[in-house]
Amino acid sequence: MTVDAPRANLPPLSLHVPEPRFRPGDEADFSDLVVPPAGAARRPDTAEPADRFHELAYGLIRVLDDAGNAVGPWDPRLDAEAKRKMLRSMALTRAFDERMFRAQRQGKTSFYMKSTGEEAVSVSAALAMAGDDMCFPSYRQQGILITRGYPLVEMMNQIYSNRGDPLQGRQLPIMYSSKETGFFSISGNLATQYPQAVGWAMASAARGDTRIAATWCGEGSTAEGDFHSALTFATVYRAPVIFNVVNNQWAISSFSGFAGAEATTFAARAIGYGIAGLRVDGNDALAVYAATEWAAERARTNQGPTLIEHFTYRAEGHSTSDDPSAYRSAGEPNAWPLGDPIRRLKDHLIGLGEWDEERHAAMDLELAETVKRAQKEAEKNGILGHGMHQPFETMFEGVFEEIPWHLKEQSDQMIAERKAAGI
Amino acid sequence: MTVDAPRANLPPLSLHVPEPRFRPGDEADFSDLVVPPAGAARRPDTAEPADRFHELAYGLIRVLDDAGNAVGPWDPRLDAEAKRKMLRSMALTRAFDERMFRAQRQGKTSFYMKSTGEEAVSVSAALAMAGDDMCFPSYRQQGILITRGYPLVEMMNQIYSNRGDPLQGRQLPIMYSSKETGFFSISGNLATQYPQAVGWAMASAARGDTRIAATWCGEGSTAEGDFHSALTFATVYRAPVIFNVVNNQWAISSFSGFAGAEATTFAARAIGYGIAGLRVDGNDALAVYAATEWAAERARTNQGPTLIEHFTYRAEGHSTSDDPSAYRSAGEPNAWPLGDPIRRLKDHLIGLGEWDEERHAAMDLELAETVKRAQKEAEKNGILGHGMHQPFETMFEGVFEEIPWHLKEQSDQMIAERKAAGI
Amino acid sequence: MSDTPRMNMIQAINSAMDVMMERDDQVVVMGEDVGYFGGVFRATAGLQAKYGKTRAFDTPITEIGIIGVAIGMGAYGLRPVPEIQFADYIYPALDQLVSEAARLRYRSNGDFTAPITVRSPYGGGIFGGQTHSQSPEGIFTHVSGIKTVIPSTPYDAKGLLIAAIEDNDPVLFLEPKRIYNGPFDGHYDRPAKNWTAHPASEVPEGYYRVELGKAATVREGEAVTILCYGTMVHVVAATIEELGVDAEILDLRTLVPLDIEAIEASVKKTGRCMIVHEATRTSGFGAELSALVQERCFYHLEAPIARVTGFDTPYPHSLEWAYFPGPVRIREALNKLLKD
Amino acid sequence: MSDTPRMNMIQAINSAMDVMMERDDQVVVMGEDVGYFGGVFRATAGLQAKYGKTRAFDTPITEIGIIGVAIGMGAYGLRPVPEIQFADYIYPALDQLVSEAARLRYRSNGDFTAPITVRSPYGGGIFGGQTHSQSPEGIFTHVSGIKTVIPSTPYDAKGLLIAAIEDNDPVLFLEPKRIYNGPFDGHYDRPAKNWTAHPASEVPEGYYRVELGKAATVREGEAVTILCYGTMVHVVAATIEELGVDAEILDLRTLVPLDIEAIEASVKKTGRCMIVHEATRTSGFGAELSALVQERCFYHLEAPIARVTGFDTPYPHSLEWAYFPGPVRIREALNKLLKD
Ligand SMILES: Cc1ncc(C[n+]2csc(CCOP(=O)(O)OP(=O)(O)O)c2C)c(N)n1
Ligand SMILES: Cc1ncc(C[n+]2csc(CCOP(=O)(O)OP(=O)(O)O)c2C)c(N)n1
Ligand SMILES: [Mg+2]
Ligand SMILES: [Mg+2]
Repeated sequence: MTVDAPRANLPPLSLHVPEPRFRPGDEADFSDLVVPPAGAARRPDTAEPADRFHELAYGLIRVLDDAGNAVGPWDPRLDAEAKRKMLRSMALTRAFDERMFRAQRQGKTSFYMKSTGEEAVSVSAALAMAGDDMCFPSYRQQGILITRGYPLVEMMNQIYSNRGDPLQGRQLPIMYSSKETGFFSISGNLATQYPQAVGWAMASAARGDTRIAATWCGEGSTAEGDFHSALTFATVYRAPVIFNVVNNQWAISSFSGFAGAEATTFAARAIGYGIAGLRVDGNDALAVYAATEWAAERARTNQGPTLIEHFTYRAEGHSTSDDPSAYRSAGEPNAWPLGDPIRRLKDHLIGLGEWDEERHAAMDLELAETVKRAQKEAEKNGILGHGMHQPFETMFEGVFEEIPWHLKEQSDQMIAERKAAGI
Repeated sequence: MTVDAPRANLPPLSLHVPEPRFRPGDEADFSDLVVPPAGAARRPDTAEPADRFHELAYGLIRVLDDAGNAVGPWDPRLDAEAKRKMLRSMALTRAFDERMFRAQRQGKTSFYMKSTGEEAVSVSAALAMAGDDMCFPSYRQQGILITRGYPLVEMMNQIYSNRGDPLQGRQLPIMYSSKETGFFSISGNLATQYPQAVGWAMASAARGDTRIAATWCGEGSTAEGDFHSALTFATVYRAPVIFNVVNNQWAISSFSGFAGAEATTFAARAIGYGIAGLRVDGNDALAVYAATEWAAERARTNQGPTLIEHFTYRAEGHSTSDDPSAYRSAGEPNAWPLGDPIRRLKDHLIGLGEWDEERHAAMDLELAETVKRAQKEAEKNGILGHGMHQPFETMFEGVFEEIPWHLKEQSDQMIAERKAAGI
Repeated sequence: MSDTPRMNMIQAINSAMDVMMERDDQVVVMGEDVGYFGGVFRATAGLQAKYGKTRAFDTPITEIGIIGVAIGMGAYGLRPVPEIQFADYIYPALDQLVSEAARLRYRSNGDFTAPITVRSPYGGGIFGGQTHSQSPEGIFTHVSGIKTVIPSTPYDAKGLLIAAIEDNDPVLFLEPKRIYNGPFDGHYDRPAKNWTAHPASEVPEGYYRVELGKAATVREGEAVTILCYGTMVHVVAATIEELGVDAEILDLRTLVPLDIEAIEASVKKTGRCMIVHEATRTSGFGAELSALVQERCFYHLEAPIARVTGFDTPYPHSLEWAYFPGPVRIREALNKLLKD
Repeated sequence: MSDTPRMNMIQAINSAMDVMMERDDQVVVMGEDVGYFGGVFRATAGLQAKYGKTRAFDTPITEIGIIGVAIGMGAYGLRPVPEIQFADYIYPALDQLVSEAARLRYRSNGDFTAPITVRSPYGGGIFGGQTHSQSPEGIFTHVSGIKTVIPSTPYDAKGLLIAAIEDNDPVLFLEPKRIYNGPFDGHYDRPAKNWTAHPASEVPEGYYRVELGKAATVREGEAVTILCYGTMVHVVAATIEELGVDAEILDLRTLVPLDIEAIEASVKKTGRCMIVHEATRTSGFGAELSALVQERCFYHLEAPIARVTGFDTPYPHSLEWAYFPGPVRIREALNKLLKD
């Protein structure tokens, strides 16, 4: 048997390496993107078996049409007050992002990540869930905390790692944690929160509780093994959990083709496990709300997990460490045809006669002020600078519930050394 | 916000924990199992896009009907000689398993794993691939080595960890390796071979080679993160690889429900990635051949990967360390309606007039003799017993290409210590 | 003879889980084959029948998932006791253990914790080959935020496992599988003993704790201190008895946090120290022990600290008994150490 | 001034891959963001443009897959150089590295090998918080079958990386990201230096090797031997200069296999030994170094071997400069060591 020589009579194999459509210098043109019309997707009963609506994993659930009307069976029929709240939370999230991004650029902290263009994914989801449902977010769902009323000052304290930081300066900025708000401690390692959310949901179910769990990750992160482990556990035990895949089409510099988007949708992953899969216009705040509400009801009635792909677009850089102009067309964010979630909901409310440009401008101003005030407040507790806002011995606390001898010794040694050095 | 008290007005959640249909003491009754008729499945062109034949992931590709006739578009139309070779390889695999199982029971080695009832999955696949295609098997595909003519004596030498062991006694029995035979070194860690197979296939494609790769794992192992990583890489780069999932319905004591079989098929996993997925009657040697041949052609023409679920049944214990009567109905193996792959191919050949009971009995006898002779031969090189058939210093070889100082020192020390101790 | 029942190590471990599941309905056990069947080593036998399928259940074969799910359950308020079928299969779950379980309390400043106890059979001596024989404890002792516990007797196994389950931090509980059924003196060619004759096989039925972080003095002596744990405790003790050396043998029981006081006191008394473990030598836990001892007992040491460990090779199958740090290697090293 | 170009460490690493891809078309580079963009630290910049998409490519975000696929490519006959974006993200791939890459040659008796070089930026000092600052080298030094290499200068980085890529065994190549752009003296509050003034930033354009397994003597001295690697080499050297201590500084460069001869000779000469690394202390590589030194130089040691290391906590964000084993901690430990 010859293993080494290729057979000359067969055509050679070739390796396909994905390439995004536009690179720096290219003009971004999405005119051939097929966007299903709003209102067209069927809304199955939440008790319907998952194999009856595979088409929902391939289409796009949309409620807001191009004219700004809410149409079709997925319209969650929220009252105007609820929609204004949604709008406001999204606008606040954006104002917060703007300000904190600038704070990082001013050297006040080490790192920041915006969620610009993706605010609906967290805000509407948070509104569609119960306040005590548990969230296992990635780093781009600050909108959940904001929607649930977690204090901006606390978020900023965390971002500045300052004296007021509830996490005592231990975590990278934006890696919030708030059990009280139902917001799980964010990890730097991608997708690890997925199986954790399933575990929480399984525990809730095992205890006969009524609370469900939800988790978020980016489309790029779906490639991690944790994602698969989570979906496998969830299908096996029919865990009451909502899996959100935020497909913002970019993972740092890699387009979604490197996570498998050339071959199918991310919602289709659900089909592989026999899990309900929905693909939603992630820039349509009402569609996100409706899908989440549907999935939550499904979970709460013991029908098991749902995976929701939120089709959106990362309008800005990955983080303050990133410059997207190095790898994608500068025109992409503006050319992206599914618009901006805030603008779309705003237009809708204006169309309903429940909002107007003046009120919107006033709100933006007010929110900017709110954020500014919070920032002032937070900065009283210090900014990162060279850090070290916490008493040194806190570094050794919380590794374990009780400090073991070796950490005590290290702590004492550090203090003694600094004292000996006269600092 | 109260996070701790369940809301009294909602129905409690409950946790679903799968349970197999039959446990020890139960009568196994599969009469309600819906088995699609042989010949009914469509055979798409190998260039057809993967989203055009999702139904093939949910049905069951079968060629041999209940009367033993080969029917339908998937009939690979092999000549009788090829089928007899297939039959013979399966029978030899079974004879080998029988003998080695007994050898373990006789204390001649530490461990053995049979593939009884699943011989078609490896034998037919090996026959449908080219001899120089690369296999990344799990521990239950000894049929590949046997089909490709790897010497039985070498296999046994490995099983005995004896002086003739090509792996120098380093591996657990049955963890073969033969690059020359296109058989990758078996790992004890489940599913790790999946991404490795994709890497090999990607390399082959990148180099313009014509050889493809195939890999195997059990249905239980599909839950590992490696499985998902492999499928993700394979879909992204359209790697020329065949993923075989041997669904023998048991993973040690856990039935396939713990890998997700209650909700969908394992072939459906492929759909989630936009990969071609086929579900095949794994006890129908001709169907396995046909599916593999189809997938190989697809891979070789740069159409990308295929996942084949082989629906079969683990007729015996997981390994020599296992007693299945502790967790499943004793009657299951016999009640399993899809029969035995050897008997089914034999009946088919007899039906064709190309085989008869006498020849079969004679073949079995001959193969038993062959195996026995091989065993005698292998035992000349020693049996495991208390091991230690290799010169001690070989233990330190092959950790690295060259022995570094610390291993040299450890080796010398061991020799010196044993000498000092007079042993 | 006392009324206390005799248990082997598997029975003691099983009893610990039984006791804790009885006392605290937040305790759940889970893992590959642990539910109906009761585990490939039968450590969880009977628990599903007694406590139901939502408290003792089989899992999919994904170690990432087993640990990740356990962490989520812990965050909910349960006290999960996941089993990894063999310690060799912890590696796929390493990220969840290291980056998540071990870091959760710290990174969330106590907002969330991971009170999980990961049980796993480890170590060699059963002809398990490369992937059923490894001793990965050294890796975990390097990870801040996780405790590592290794029992050597049925009594300790039960008491330590109860303490581990009650602990509010993640604990890796490594079970030396070679001594599940009986203490092993290292003489693979002699008949196997079972636990019955060993005093530590007297295991109370009910609840008791053996505190984490405390070593046990297996034998007092003056000539040399031997630090060991798990299977090696018995191999060392038998070898010392055969040789008639007046060694002090410490069974560390918990590697993190370590009982440094006991170690220091003993080495300062004997002036000599030997460390024995099955794991590969380089950067094994023996290295840390050696470093600690020389840092703290430098002026008391009369000879170099000796390490007797697994060699820096993968765990071989047929040469298992040459690889295993058994009586021959311990004796030779001891001779050298006492001569120095 | 010589014609040799000046490079920072990133450029030197880039050049090593460029040289190897040019010489050997079996060399491929891969990883998250390494293709078109050229890596988040730009280590692979320009390689895709020069060698094409099948030799330098982006991958899905799955470290299991990156290493698993690289192993398969290696088995085919390629020589893959996968990047893990931060060493903190090696853990998900640990099983493929430990159970597969490191074991393949041994378990198949040389039938298959894994000639892969896993590059990964590691270490702290960049305000990266818990998951962009870790130093996991100790874990890998415990794993038989894998080599661990850590350069400290542009010249070494290129020569060692070339040697690693040419090596037929798996190599973990950890790049101290704090010194990508300049040597760091540990004084975080002073202006950052770039590499230009450092002699080891003279890096030949073409092919050359720095052999694996050889330490470099950064400074000869008589008073004490300091063992270090990576960023710490510069912190130690600067501190020693400030203090005017006559220390001998060894830059280990390769941890496995270790240059034991150089270490032994130096410690026997100076009679004192200090070990400095960023990684957490317990079971860090310093423990192994300490154990080896006391085993081999026991009768030459005049004082206990000292370890200056990261504390046994997760890597904190705001207290980074208290955590980092910088000049203050080195000085204090040295004072003590020289007094002893
Ligand atoms: C395990 C792990 N691998 C790699 C990284 C580095 N990393 C951080 S974010 C990121 C991209 C994630 O992209 P995506 O999942 O699409 O989320 P998005 O940033 O678009 O919201 C990568 C590769 C990480 N944090 N963790
Ligand atoms: C990573 C890892 N986890 C667990 C095991 C233990 N184990 C060995 S075989 C097995 C069951 C595998 O079942 P399946 O994949 O269905 O294959 P089958 O034995 O049925 O062929 C388990 C859990 C292992 N070998 N590796
Ligand atoms: Mg993304
Ligand atoms: Mg199976």
